[in-house]
Amino acid sequence: MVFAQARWDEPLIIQLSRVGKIGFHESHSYDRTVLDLIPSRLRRKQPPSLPEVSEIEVVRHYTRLSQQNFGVDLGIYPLGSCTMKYNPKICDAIAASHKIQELHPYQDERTAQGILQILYEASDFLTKIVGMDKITLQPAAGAHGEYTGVLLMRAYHLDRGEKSRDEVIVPDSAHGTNPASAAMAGYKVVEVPSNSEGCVDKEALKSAVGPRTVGLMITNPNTLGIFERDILEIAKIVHDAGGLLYYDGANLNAIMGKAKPGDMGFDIVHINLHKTFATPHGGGGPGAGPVGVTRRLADYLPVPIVEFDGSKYYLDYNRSKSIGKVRAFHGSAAVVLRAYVYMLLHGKEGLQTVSEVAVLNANYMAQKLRKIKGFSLPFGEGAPRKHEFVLSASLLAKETGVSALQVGKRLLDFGVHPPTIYFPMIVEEAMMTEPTETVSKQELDKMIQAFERISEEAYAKSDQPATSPHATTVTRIDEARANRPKTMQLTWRSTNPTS
Amino acid sequence: MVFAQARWDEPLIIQLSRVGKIGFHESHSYDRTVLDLIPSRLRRKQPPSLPEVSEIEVVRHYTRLSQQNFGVDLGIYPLGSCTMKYNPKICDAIAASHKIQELHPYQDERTAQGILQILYEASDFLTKIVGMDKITLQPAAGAHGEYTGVLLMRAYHLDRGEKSRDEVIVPDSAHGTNPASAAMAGYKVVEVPSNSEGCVDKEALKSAVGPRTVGLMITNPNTLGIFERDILEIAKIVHDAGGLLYYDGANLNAIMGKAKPGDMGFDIVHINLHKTFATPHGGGGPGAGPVGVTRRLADYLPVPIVEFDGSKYYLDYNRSKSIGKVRAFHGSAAVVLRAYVYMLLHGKEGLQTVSEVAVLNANYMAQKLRKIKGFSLPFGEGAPRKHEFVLSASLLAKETGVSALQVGKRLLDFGVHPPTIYFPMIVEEAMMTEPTETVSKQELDKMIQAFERISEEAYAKSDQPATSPHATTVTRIDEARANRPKTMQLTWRSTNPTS
Amino acid sequence: MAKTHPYIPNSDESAIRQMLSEIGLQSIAELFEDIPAAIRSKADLPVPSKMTELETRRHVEGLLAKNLSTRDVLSFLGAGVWSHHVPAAIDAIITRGEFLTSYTPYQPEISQGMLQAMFEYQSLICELTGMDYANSSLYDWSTALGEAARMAARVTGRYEFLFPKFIHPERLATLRTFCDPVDIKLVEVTQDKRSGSVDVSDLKNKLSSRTAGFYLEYPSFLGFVEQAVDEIEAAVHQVGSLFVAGCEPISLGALKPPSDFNTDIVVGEGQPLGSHMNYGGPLLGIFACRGETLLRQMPGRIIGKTTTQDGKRDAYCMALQTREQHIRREKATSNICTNEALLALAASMYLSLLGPKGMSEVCSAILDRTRYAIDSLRKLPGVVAPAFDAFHFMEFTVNFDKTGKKVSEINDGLLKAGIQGGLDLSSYFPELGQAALYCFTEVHTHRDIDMLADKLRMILEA
Amino acid sequence: MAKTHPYIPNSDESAIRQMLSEIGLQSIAELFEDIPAAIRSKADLPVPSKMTELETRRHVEGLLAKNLSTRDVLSFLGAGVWSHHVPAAIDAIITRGEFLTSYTPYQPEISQGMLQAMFEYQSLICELTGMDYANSSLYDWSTALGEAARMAARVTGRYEFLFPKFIHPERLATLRTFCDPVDIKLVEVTQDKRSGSVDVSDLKNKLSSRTAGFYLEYPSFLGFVEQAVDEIEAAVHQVGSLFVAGCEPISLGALKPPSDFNTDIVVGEGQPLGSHMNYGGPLLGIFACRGETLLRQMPGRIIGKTTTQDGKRDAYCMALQTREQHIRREKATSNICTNEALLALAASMYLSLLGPKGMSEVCSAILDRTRYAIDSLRKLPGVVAPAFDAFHFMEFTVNFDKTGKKVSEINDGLLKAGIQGGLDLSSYFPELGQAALYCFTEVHTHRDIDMLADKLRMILEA
Ligand SMILES: Cc1ncc(COP(=O)(O)O)c(C=O)c1O
Ligand SMILES: Cc1ncc(COP(=O)(O)O)c(C=O)c1O
Repeated sequence: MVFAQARWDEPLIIQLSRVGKIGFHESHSYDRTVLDLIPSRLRRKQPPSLPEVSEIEVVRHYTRLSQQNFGVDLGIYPLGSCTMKYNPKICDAIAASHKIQELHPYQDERTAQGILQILYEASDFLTKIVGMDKITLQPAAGAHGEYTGVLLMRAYHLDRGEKSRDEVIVPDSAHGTNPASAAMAGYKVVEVPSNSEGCVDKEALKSAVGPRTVGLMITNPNTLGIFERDILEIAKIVHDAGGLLYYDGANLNAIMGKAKPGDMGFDIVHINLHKTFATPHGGGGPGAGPVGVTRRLADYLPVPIVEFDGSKYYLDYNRSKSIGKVRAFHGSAAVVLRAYVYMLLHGKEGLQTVSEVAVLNANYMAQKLRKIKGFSLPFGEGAPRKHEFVLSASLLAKETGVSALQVGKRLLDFGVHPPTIYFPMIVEEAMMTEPTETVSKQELDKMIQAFERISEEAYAKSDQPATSPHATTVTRIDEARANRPKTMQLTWRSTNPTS
Repeated sequence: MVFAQARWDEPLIIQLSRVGKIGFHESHSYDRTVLDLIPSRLRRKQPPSLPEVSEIEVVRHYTRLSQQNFGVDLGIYPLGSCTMKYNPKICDAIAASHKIQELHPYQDERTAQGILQILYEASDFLTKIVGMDKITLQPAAGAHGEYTGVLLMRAYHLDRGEKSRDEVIVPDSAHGTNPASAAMAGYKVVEVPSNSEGCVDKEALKSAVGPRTVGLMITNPNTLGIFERDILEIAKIVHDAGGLLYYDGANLNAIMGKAKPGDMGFDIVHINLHKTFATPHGGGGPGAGPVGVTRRLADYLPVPIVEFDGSKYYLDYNRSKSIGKVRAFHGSAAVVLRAYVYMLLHGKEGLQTVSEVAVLNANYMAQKLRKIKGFSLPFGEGAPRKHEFVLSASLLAKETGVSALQVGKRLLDFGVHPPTIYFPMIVEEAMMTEPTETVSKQELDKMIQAFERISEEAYAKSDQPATSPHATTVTRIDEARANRPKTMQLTWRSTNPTS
Repeated sequence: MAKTHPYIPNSDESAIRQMLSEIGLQSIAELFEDIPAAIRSKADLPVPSKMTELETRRHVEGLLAKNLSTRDVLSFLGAGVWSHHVPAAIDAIITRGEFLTSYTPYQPEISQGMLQAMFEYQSLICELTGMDYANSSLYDWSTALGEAARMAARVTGRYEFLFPKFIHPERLATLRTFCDPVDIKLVEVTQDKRSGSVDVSDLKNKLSSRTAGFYLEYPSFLGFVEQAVDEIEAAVHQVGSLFVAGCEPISLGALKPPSDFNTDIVVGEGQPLGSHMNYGGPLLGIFACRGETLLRQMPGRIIGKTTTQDGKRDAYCMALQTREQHIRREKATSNICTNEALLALAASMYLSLLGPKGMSEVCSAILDRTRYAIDSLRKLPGVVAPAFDAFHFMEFTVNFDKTGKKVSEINDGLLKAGIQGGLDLSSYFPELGQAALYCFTEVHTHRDIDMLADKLRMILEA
Repeated sequence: MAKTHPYIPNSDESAIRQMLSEIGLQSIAELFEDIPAAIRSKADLPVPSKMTELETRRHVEGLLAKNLSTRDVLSFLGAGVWSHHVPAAIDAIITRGEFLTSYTPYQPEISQGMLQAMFEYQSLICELTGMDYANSSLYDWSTALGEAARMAARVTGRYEFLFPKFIHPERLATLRTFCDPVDIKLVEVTQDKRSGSVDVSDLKNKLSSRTAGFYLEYPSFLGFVEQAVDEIEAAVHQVGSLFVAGCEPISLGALKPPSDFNTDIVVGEGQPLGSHMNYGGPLLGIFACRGETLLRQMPGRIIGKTTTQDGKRDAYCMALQTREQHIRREKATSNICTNEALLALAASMYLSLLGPKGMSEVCSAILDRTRYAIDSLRKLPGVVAPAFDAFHFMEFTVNFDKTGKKVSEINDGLLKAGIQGGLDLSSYFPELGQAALYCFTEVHTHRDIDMLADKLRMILEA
């Protein structure tokens, strides 16, 4: 395997600046003395020190930088919990139309019937996929959906006069956004441990719930990729205590058409459209985190909701029990549009195939990787996983000193992206791996071979893993330096940009 | 300077194939037994052995391959005679509209008034820029324009009953397409030498012209980047002999707004839209090579011509003296559209600035490079060049053994594209360099530094130049092997694709 | 065959069989057997059957065709999302697969491209706003404001947050959902009905040792620009609370940067910097602050510059991750994970393409249109434009009370003439009467504005 | 300032001054002084002044809006450029700067991406056509045909080239301009007016030891597919001339490849393989041949597979350059230099995405529509469809003689109903009467065809 990532030694854009260059057209059509109209106490005296560069320089700079970045379009990217799948190009192509790009959120609804119908139908499809009754498309991401969901729980309890509920329960394997979202809503976070099968410990849960319980936030399959079989029981425990059950939809890719959170007893579900429904992750975002709820929570959803009166689609702001707004306007329409296109392209058969093959790929890989020397699959070696699994490199670390981190760095040398490492925290030297359904067997086999090779290197005491990566744009990075107050540089203003 | 081009070790697309994978959607909407309607003697028995791959694999494959390719968007690409300039992204963005992409050449003219107007106005602008009277937009490239131009000369002479004219004169510095185009039209090619200033030798020209002369094909500035000052005299010599003067527009980028071929006495001009007017070169094409002519040749132009009758635009096929057609339909509309956008964006001021800065950049670079040890600027060290210049590495080759080829290969290691080498043939160890106006001084200086460093390496007897390139996707290629009958492989069928 | 799918390479029978057999299974169903039968779905998903790419495109483009975009009608809407020219180079770059299909750069060595781009984004935002630090994006202006209020409370340990009356109503609504659950009390400060200026005495009355911060929109939601910022800032800092500014970033090409007013936290909407309106989303939340103390409390991802471990080369990686949810969990400064990186990249390109001169150019174009529009509209019978006596940037309030017509009627009339009128303010701020918020940017020509004035005249005279 | 330009980094005064001074000049004018005053331009170019990107976009999109594309009207035009679905992945890739802004790979080490892609294109074309070698593109089908005739003459040393009557008229016209100057005589061979079949006895009469080659379109321009290809091929080869086939490439997903008929040279139009119609250009000339002797005479660029000099890695480079103009000059096999590489890349992606099954799928969709359209149109009063009694693929001739209406009138009527009718053949082939060439592909639904039939009925009954 020969891989080398591009290296361009590209300076900062500000370092390409030279006074006098421009990257825009000056217009001849008016007179610039209008700037003098600005009252002097408001007028900017020094123009901002932005780069002065021409268009070609901007295009070259970012084209070069892009080559120094890894994406799904380049290779396997099995970041567990992130569902880094291939997104059909037609989704982006359709979203490039001015018929979506150049729509204003406040334009007359009569001139937005197309997008409103799309939002309405997407709401309908998503609601059905998760088995909920009503949905809001507004949240901008999963975590934002979580916060919205916790606010819905809060509204529900307050509406029932249950003011003393102030504890949100999360499993110890939960994603960091779950406790963070609960805390944002002013709630205390109560952690429940996992049992030996990696699932929620029902006894611990029973003793955790009570009159202070707001609800339980979990994902199913859980972060270990294991389906919580006892979910109905768990739901009952929570519901009996007067709490609500929140479904973190990050793992929805495992169960579409196979099981619905609604049927499992969940009251609230967020869906990460960028994970399951094909918005490319964009280097970190944008995404979208619609939140579906059962009937009893529907009244609390944020405004507006897209409705249809039999002849036209409209935005319904008239919802007196609504929690209000969690962001401006009506949500990320361009993201929802992509998800809508994705759902049409797949259809009921395709969405089910997505989950089936995502699970097949994960289990294929899990079974192959766990047999490689130094690796293991904690919490039930043989038990089926869903769309992801958490490998442990703890034996390897113990026996050879090569940690999960080093395995990850060494994987980079093979032109693949490593799994998520050191999460969930309940697995030592965790490598949380989610191949997704869009990876071919050939790519899976290549990744497996890379693990084999790294294991061999580790046991052969090669210094390759410890000194890796070698093939990337830069070699191992000094992350500590970026965090030490004395060396920290968070903008080019705190550095010497011309150096 | 740290540069490394991406290396993906990417197999052939056929090697990614596995029976059963598909990259398209099957439709449910009809029955496939229609294939049985094909008479058996016409029906394909074995489906073509095309790859069976999914969409993600196609996208990854070509994304990776693209990273193994150098383009103007990545860096300086000063291929002399090719005008590798930056093309504003808005030109491509506008050409992505279905209002051009999904137009059919035979659709009713009433439904194509927009594109016809664009073709008409582009014709008008181009005609004026080169100082001609009438133009055809049809030729698909410069060479195609040349062939069209030679056919126009032929039609002209035949129309006047001058059947004995059968010699086309070209300078020894001419681009290969000039003699090739003349030969395609059945003409003999007569070469005239350059004089010590690198220009057409008038005495030689005088003795070359005569009753057999069809015409003279030249470019001005010539391939050395030198303006043929005596162009009016040259024109007179050719015209007096009854010949026609053909302008190879590959070098038009040097003189826009500064001088017009029409004013120099040319009868026929082709324009490479992809060079001067912003169609990206596309890895080899497409381009377009409109041909402008003076009044006396206008009747011979190929059909159709875009005309305007005062209220509507139309395609005029009714031209009895026309040479007919040089291709199907009306030319590369999408390429002409980009050129039209480019002309509007630049306007008269901008087009002139294009030429001014193209010439400034070339002279700046020429004067710096010629002073580097081992290099020289034949045919007038100090004389101004236009948009390009031809450096000679002959001294370097003699003194150090490092040839123009090796300099070129070594330049690759700096992440820049070398000049055109070994052309024109009248300069030993030629490096024909055309930076274009879209290169910043910083990039010019970097390229100059790279030349300096290579000269130092050569004189220091470093083996770097001889073993270069090192930083590219592959090291030096065995081109002989690709041409030897025993090792030649021109498709994967002649190889073992699974190896 | 029914299952084989173009986006799912292992969806054909033969691949499935082979993979199953290699891991000792008979069927995919076995992999789902751990789902209790009671909750295993029996029926197909109640969504449509799959469509081909061609069918999908035709269907969805058919729906989209029902929309009228700003290329179909002349629109004068702003109010938080604005129509600007997006240079074509931006879309050409942000659609490149390497950027588009990457995620949070957890592995910095293979993600230098996006990391450097985000470091540049942070730097550019700091140059524009004059602040010390910026994060690499929040969801939108409104959530950035919510985070700012919470951060002000965290930093000061105080639980009152003040805002001016004429704030963007949806931002206020969002601020509420960010503040209510943690008991941050929101207090409205009066603005003068004639000039729009913050009523400084009211502000001073409401400022106290309980005040976490005061928020000012600059320019304001209604387009006027507060002149007494210095005075306001002094009063706010006087009581030890934070001064939070909400900025429309284009205006900072010509207006004093918030740093000049000792602003502590700047929030704003980055959409005008090279992103399309997209019916209101995705958007780009700008968040910047000054000083290290505030930095440590900043929500969102931050990219830092460092070197390789061998010290030989510059490199970039995530910094201060201990503020973030994936490390700090319930103690994180925010729950944000997925952010708006791609729009931040677009903003970087926009600011780089325009540079200092271009920002001034676009500001002057906007001021030219603003002035021309004020001159045109105020001539109409019964129309008051702007309704506030102040300097306006890009947007202003038009009052129609004296025309005897409602904004909704007027807008109906305009729409029939192919014009989308300004935002009807009558339900948001009844005290402003029949008023609408009009927006004018560089995308409008004087002829467009003439057309608006003509049609308005026809409607008002009808 | 007037000169400074966003696409020209050194166009500002300070850069110009500095660069001039470094090379000892005072002004740019000096660099143009060698242009004699008599021909130096005195006045500005008589073209408009520059426009901003925004102005340009608005202006040009305004013009383009006057066009009606196949997304605006239902169109049944084919005849050499066809409406097909272009998978979105193709445009996403071919717009990548690395491919889009590169040129002929004169430096193979830094151009492996495009070289490999072109090698794959050649291979894919050979798989599709069954031929041994393909070049990496010519301009279009018509110039490929011109080159083929010339190549046949070069190879055989003969100077007559035969073609069938119902050839595409523009291809014939182009063939003439490629043959006339080098005295290749073009001879027409009769085709049966009822079946379209080549009149083999006429062909045999015209074949002789002077014949360089015979050209057959397969499927023919009029959509019928010649059945007696074996017989024709035998006759052609009998006299030692070359058999040249012109193919529409999509059809080869279901029709016998030309190699099965011992074809010597295949030409065709690659536009349907993933490129848009673009009002007729750019297009993609396919050119393939069999055997080494022909290979050496092939026009155009050819890419070969080789290794690095150290033998360690596969690599690609241009091969057989001695055929090309930049080496062989007037003795080159063609003058072609710039070609259609980007469209060849699109074709490679198309053939890879579709694969054998997809090609069969699109062929069956086309046959389904063709059959449905024949069934629908033949029911209309006075309409004969198809006019030829043969197997048709994708296109067929509809004769309206008995309706008493002209094609031009009918098409006018259709256009009023939002339909672009078939190509009027009456001026190209008067002997076919009032006939039009209709084209049906996978982009049409049965409902589209019903709509056509309905409107036609209304027009014919009016
Ligand atoms: C399990 C889980 N929950 C929640 C989230 C948060 O979602 P988002 O990143 O869309 O805010 C993630 C994202 O990585 C996740 O993996
Ligand atoms: C001087 C000259 N003439 C003619 C041509 C041929 O033009 P094209 O490649 O567009 O066919 C070229 C192209 O490189 C050239 O440089």
